Amino acid sequence: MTLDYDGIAAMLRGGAALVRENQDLLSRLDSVGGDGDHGATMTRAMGCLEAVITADTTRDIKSLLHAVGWAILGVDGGAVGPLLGGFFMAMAPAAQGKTTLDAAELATVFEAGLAGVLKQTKARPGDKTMVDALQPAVDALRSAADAAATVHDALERAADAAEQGAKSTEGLQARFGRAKNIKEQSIGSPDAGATSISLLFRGFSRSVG
Amino acid sequence: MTLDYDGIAAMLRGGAALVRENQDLLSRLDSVGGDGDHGATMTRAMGCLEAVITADTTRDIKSLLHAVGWAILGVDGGAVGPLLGGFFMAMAPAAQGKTTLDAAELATVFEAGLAGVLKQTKARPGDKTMVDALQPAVDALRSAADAAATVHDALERAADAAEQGAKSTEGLQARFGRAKNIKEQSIGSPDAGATSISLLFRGFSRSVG
Amino acid sequence: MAMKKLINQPEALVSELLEGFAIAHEKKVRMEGSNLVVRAHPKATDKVALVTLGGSGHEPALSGFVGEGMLDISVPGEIFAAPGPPRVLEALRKANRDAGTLFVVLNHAGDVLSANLAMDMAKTEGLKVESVLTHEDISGGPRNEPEERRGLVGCLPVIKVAGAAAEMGKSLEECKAIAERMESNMATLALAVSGATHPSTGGVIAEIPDDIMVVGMGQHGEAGGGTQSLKSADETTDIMLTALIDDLTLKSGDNVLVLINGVGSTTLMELYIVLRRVKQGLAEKNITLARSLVGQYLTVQEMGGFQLCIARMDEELLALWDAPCDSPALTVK
Amino acid sequence: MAMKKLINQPEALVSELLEGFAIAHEKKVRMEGSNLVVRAHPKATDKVALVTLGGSGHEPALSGFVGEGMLDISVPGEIFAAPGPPRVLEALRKANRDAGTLFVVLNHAGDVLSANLAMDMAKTEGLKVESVLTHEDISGGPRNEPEERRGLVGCLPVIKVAGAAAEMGKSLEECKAIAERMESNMATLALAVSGATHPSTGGVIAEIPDDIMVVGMGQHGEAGGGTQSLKSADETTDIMLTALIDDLTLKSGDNVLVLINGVGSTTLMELYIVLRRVKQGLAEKNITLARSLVGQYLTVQEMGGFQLCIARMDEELLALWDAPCDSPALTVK
Ligand SMILES: Nc1ncnc2c1ncn2[C@@H]1O[C@H](COP(=O)(O)OP(=O)(O)O)[C@@H](O)[C@H]1O
Ligand SMILES: Nc1ncnc2c1ncn2[C@@H]1O[C@H](COP(=O)(O)OP(=O)(O)O)[C@@H](O)[C@H]1O
Ligand SMILES: [Mg+2]
Ligand SMILES: [Mg+2]
Ligand SMILES: [Mg+2]
Ligand SMILES: [Mg+2]
Repeated sequence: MTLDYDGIAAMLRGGAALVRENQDLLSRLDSVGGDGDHGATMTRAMGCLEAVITADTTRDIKSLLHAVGWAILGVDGGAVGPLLGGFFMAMAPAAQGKTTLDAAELATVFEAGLAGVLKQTKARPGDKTMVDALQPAVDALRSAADAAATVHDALERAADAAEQGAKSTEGLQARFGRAKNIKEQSIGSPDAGATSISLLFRGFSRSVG
Repeated sequence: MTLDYDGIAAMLRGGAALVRENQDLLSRLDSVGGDGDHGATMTRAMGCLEAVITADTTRDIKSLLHAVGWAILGVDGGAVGPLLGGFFMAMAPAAQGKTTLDAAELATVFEAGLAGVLKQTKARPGDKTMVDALQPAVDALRSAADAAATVHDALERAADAAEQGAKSTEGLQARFGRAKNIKEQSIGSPDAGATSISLLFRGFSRSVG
Repeated sequence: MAMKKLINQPEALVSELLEGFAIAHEKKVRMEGSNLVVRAHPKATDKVALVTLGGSGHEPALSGFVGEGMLDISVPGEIFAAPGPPRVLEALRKANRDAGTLFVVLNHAGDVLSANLAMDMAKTEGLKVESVLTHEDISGGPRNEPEERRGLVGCLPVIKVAGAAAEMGKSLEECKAIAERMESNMATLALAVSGATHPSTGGVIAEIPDDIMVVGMGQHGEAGGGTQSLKSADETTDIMLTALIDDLTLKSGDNVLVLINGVGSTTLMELYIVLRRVKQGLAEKNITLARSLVGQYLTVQEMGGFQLCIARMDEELLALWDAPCDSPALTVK
Repeated sequence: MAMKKLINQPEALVSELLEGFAIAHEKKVRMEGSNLVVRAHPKATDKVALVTLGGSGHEPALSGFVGEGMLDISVPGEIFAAPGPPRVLEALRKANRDAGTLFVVLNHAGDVLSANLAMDMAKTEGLKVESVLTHEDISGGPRNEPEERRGLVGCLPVIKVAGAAAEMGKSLEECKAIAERMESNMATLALAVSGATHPSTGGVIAEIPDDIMVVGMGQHGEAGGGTQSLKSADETTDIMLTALIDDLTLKSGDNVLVLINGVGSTTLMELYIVLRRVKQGLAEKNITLARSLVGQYLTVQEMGGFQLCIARMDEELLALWDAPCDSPALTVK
């Protein structure tokens, strides 16, 4: 089983929907050490994503990912705009020439996205940022693909890993983003950005047959 | 019985002392419709008055009154500085050449002071200002002097009249000063400046034998 | 309301703040005599001098208006209290010159009493002084009862245009006429949304419930409605603007200056939003917003709210408003 | 904490405030493209351009620094949120010139991410851009870990001196070197005494108990002691000044610029009292307060407190600081 243009579009929409449903939770988490706007910013980012999909007439996966990334970059939203926008932008070149993606190809595309994020930030797993969810999710996707899982199963394992990664941030002290300013006080509640990523991947997996 | 330089000085000190004892009350009354500083301002004014008496070496009643008035004018204190300072300044010329004052002469001097105040402000009895205490006090002083009262008795009747005048302001609506801005809401508590005048005259009468 | 102010002994408040003020603006002002604020570079003595007086605690007003093209001397009083006549007289003596002195007085009981006493003394001494009284707060009473109207931030345009006229070498009579024309063509209304604490007594200045605002502060509100439920920026602006347009009987084709003066904790962000609406409201009536000024010029400690001042301008007043000036609170190149 | 702000729909906040901002300062700035704030009278294109980006809600910063002798373009974001790279790239393209563009970035995660992405894209397109990062908040970490230090009001002196250098026709390399020299010679510490509300969400920004103050806002306070009991102006100033002098290793004979930036409801009165004490504290160590600036330049809504920024100055930096400029927030004649 592979994902074509419509499959990718559905996957993205599914992720966006679940993130939006959790806007209040995300803002609440961000208000512990941040400025409480993460839910609003993610909602705006996901709105852009949906609008781009609706407007896109290219039927080309690479173009779609690029357009989604550029639109999210354009969301005035602090840290998350460039990180998440950069994530999708970086995925695009890896989808060059592809009309469908199997699990391995999907992993390759996501790995390119992750690499784009890691080029932008020095945050690594353990620093209590979205990377704590994103890195394990992409790793799990690759492992599942290597183990010949279906696209659906691979995305489900990625979502599980993202969820676990997000949960693990609860015990961590923030070393990046605004929350790092409150030091130890950031311990005890999960990172907002990591939670977003976890919700995004769960939404991806649920909407892929 | 007459008041000489020392008698006038004692009278002024007596008034100042009683006003100072009531600083908090005066501020409280001023905070109803004013800015709550009347107690502080009167305390500063009375401090100046005492300092001038201590420093004065003229042994001349006119000079003393002029110096007291000028010093009180110098108190940065909103309405009360010019009014009360002007009161004492205006008294001075009326004491020209006098080494002692009997009740009638005292009434003349106070009348000159009142005239100075009334030249400065358009407020008249009934407008809920210090004039509500000052005008009846001076009138009572004159009546008592006309009726051949002693200086002490004349000042006591003046103090009684000032007290009644101050009390009467409770039912009035302020038409001058900051309190006029709250209109009907000024009704129900006596005017701060009128209360000061009442205390001042009570202190005068108590310290005159 | 807890007082969380960075102060030391309340008694030293004014002298300490003036000390810092003089340090901060040493190129423009300095202290002389009994804490009089004077220009660091005095104006030529053949030009009319401008003097004012007023309580402290309203920074940058009024001493922040001392400088080139504005005031020559300001006499700062204690917190919210007019300075006494001796210091005012000292200022008038210091300003004294053949060209004469224009004395700008805001209509508040203490200021007026002190100013009048000092003026009388100055005139007795033969000094050439004329005064202009500002009273543009429309919530105090109707236009034909000017004594009931307080002087609010409108002192700034009066000082600005009269100061520019003086700098140009106009006579005392001309400067006075300009100041009075400015004064009689302006109207101000104050909004308060939250109170403040008195920095020396710690007492509360205006306690305003959470869902309440007051248009025409300290008033029952013939103009603007007084105490009422909190409204949006646009609704609030509309209420205030309507009252001011009425008071000034502004007509289609008029050119106005709009001054939005934040009194404390209300942000510049909000003041800009209000200005935007003022412009819209004026445009609806075909009135031109010819000039505007937005910021904190005359504050009431950390009180929340602003004063909206509208002034009908003519060509000369506009030119004087645009003239260069250089004071701590306002610099025009 | 009840929100008593004069706003309309939270969604429209930024566009409405920019609309008012542009009206208020129409002689100095105007809006172009995707809400970019540009100079009304553009600088000659053979001179280096200065560009910055940053969240809104800090008025007058950062767009208030656009004008003659200061910034050419500011890219305002949403409330407290950096603008995304597309609008930043648009600004860099608009500024583009042979002389090059100096891009001033404050060290905050969102700003840096957005700036870097836009810079990369601009360079890919062949634009001549150099950037300087401001990070002078000493409460973030030690001097040798600059990435941990946030950019606070120190952006203003950096923009001022680099802007003056650009106006004089200095090259991009020279402007950058000047900006970096200014940057590495300054240190800032923030004090918060009371919190604020987020204008779009209504959420609380920093809840500070009545008897508490926080030195090094949002920090545990290696420098300055962090959360502690409320102190007098002089005690508080001493704590902050000591930490800044230590960080900068200021020595007897040094000349410094002192910038006291009110962040919201703290009055100018208080800021002057603090400046007075700073001057005393410097004098005790034989350090000269060569220049000072006191006022609200980078605010955090109605938060109470201030940022104290000290900068070691040399002759050239002082001359650039004194050079004329004309922006909404700062005019030097
Ligand atoms: N430098 C960074 N590197 C990686 N992730 C970051 C960084 N800064 C912030 N984040 C992520 O962004 C989230 C906050 O996003 P958001 O609230 O939208 O932005 P902001 O902090 O600018 O308001 C954090 O929870 C964290 O996961
Ligand atoms: N115009 C006036 N005429 C007469 N008395 C006045 C006038 N204005 C104020 N007062 C008196 O002054 C008192 C207030 O004095 P004070 O609080 O010291 O001055 P301020 O109102 O300037 O703070 C009032 O209670 C009133 O008696
Ligand atoms: Mg956030
Ligand atoms: Mg009073
Ligand atoms: Mg007073
Ligand atoms: Mg944010």
